[in-house]
Amino acid sequence: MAEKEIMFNQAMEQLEEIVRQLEQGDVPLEEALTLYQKGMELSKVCHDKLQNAEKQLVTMMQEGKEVPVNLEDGSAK
Amino acid sequence: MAEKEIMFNQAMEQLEEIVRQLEQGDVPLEEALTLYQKGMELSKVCHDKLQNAEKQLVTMMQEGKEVPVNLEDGSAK
Amino acid sequence: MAEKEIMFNQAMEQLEEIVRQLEQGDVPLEEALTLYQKGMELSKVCHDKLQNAEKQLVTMMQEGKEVPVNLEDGSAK
Amino acid sequence: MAEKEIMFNQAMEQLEEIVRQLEQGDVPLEEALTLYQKGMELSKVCHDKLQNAEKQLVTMMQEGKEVPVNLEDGSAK
Amino acid sequence: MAEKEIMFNQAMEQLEEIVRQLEQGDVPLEEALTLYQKGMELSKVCHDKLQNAEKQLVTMMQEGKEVPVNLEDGSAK
Amino acid sequence: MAEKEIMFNQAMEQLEEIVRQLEQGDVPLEEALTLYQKGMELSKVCHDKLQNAEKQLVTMMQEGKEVPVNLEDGSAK
Amino acid sequence: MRDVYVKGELSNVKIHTSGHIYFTLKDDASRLPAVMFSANAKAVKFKPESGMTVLIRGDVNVYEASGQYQLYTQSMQSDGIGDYYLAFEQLKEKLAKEGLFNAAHKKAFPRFPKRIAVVTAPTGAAVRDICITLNRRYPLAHVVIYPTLVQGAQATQSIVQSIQAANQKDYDVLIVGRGGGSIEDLWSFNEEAVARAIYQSRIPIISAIGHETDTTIADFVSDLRAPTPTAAAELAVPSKAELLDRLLNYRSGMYRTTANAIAREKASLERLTTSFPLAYPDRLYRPFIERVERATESLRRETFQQFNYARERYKNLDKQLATRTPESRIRQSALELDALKKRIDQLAALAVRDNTQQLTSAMRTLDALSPLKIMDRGYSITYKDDKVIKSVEQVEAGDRLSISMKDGVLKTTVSERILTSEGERQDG
Repeated sequence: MAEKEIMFNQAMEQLEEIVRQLEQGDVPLEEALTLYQKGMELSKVCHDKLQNAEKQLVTMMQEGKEVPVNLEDGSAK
Repeated sequence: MAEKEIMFNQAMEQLEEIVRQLEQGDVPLEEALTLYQKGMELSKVCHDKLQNAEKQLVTMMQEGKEVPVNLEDGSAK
Repeated sequence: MAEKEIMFNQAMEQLEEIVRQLEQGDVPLEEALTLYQKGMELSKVCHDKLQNAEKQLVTMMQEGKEVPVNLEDGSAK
Repeated sequence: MAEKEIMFNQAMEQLEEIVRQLEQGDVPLEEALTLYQKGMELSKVCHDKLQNAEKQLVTMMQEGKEVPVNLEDGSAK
Repeated sequence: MAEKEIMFNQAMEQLEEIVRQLEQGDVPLEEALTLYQKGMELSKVCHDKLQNAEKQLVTMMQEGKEVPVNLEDGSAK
Repeated sequence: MAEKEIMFNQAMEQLEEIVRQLEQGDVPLEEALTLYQKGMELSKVCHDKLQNAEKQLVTMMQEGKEVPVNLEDGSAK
Repeated sequence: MRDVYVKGELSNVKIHTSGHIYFTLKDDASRLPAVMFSANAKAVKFKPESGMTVLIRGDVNVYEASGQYQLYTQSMQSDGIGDYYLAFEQLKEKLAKEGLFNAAHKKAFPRFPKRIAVVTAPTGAAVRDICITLNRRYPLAHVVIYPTLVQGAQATQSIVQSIQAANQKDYDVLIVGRGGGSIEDLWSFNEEAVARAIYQSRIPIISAIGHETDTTIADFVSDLRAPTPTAAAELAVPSKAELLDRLLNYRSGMYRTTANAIAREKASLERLTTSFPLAYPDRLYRPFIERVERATESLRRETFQQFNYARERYKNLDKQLATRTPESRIRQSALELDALKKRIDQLAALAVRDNTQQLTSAMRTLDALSPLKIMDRGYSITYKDDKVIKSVEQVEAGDRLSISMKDGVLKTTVSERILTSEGERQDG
């Protein structure tokens, strides 16, 4: 639940930090596992947020189009 | 309702500010979506205002008072 | 029980320290045996921890893969 | 009983000292006999300790091998 | 009784001394006899000591040989 | 009795002194007779002592020879 | 002389505060002092300056105070350049010096004006062009026309009043306009009063006076100059069509930037999820497997090495011990003992033998020297009381004597003692 409230950017930054730490390679095994799990969770959170954002964007665009149709047609063509 | 009361120029300026912010690209995802939504709303407001204002209000200042003028007529006077 | 609480890296480093002591070569026979026993125990601890890690990772990877598939498909195509 | 508590290396050192003394040759006959007897006893002590160590090693090695086999297979494949 | 406590080497030396004295040749007859008797006694002492030593040795070797055989077999194979 | 206590060598020396005196030849007959008689006595003394000594020696030798035989056998085999 | 026309060059021009102008009119040969009273001076379009060649109409009279002739000037015209041009240039120079034309003073125009004031004649092409254009381009603005005289003697004041009146109200833009005409028709817009009114306006002003070729002082002072009234309207407001177009662009732009942002983030996420640690998590533990295996292998090897070393060392020692058995020593000692024993036997026997030889030799010599051997030849020995009798004087008749002979003893008694001379001699 709490994860849902994290901002996408924060989640991305945390994910990047985790990847960076894991890439450095001197992380103890247990911590590496914990980081990996956290990373996978963050990855999912980010993914969901992006998918949501995409849906939202498309919805908003289509709502926006309903009225200006004539205008858009007129000017776009 | 509130949107109806906003002035065209304010709406345009807010819209342009939103466009500028979005183009700068460093807007967090969630805020970008919010801005997009706000932008679409403002865009609709502006569009409606432009499209709905069919005729110009023209008056003539006569003895400190504004007197309506039928332009064709007024110019004919 | 106490062994379970040792960190993998600690166990591995202790194991390597034992090997280093044996490699120095002038270890009394009884101590060599004690070191060997301790070393074998550490080796087992390390091995178990690694196997656990592998299981955990496999589980996490499978959990993680279930969702991202759509994203990967969506963005890759 | 007391001999059992002597360390292998100590026994070896004592045995070496006895051999050295016997080599020097100026030991009175009776002392030579005593030394030789002591030597035989130490030799037996060392021998027993070695045999014990060997048994222990073999046992520990077999116990140790039971588990790691899986890991080796797992990681090698 | 006192003779039993003499060391083999001492006895041998005394015996040699007696021979040396006798070889010098100017020993009075009675003294020569006394020396001879003393020599014979020393000879017996030495002889007994040697025999004892041999017995001891044989015993020790038989005791000593019983065990080490296994080790050598074990390690040689 | 007193003669028995004389040493063989003393007796021999006295005997030889008597012989020497007699050899000088200017001994009065009466003294020569006495010396001669003394010489004869001493001769007997010496002879007896020698015979005794020889007996003793043979006895001792035989006693001495009885034992060492075994050792030589034992060690030679 | 009355009502004369004189042409000459102005010099020593002094303009009195009262407005009277004093000067000298001269030509190559003569000089004539002159005065122009303020009432007449007002009508002069330009400012008289020394060096100007002018045409003067006036009267010549004697000035009583000096007794000299003086020219009393009725009117003055510049010779060569027109009066208007001169006046225009002179005002332009003056205002420029004051900084009225400076770009820094130009006011900014709002992009979307709500209220627009138009200062112009209420009738005619100019107002119609402006209103039609504004309506066509931007119907959102409210246009208020300030009817103004733009020509004739009252024009200057009317223009100044309209500008000032508009400044009392809340307008975003002020258009000051007039259609085309002669320089005299447009002259009000070259008046200093109009220029200053424009300059003082807090509302930004677009000027559109006459045709494109006409340039007035008002145009210089205004914040924006339009070539025509229609152009002024176009400059004052944005175009509705353009705005609608722009809105459309904004919408697609916003969508594009947002979609791009999402795509970018997606790519970032993709990059992260396909990064080595996340895509190949087995690398998190695999290197350790090898390390542990290596250490375990070393552990076995080293332990067995240690054990083997100990065993080898033991075997060596055990072998050495075996070679150090006292057995040989015992055997050697036995041999030595045996030798000693044999030797002592020999020596003992030798001692007995030596002594025996010595004794035998002594006995043989003794035997050879035995005094008893003399009696073998017939001698005997006479004893008296065990004493050997060597002289007859030792014996008395009747003494008992023993005579020892080779083969026995004779016991006798002395019967007689006979002394011989030899015996006597021997005695003595």
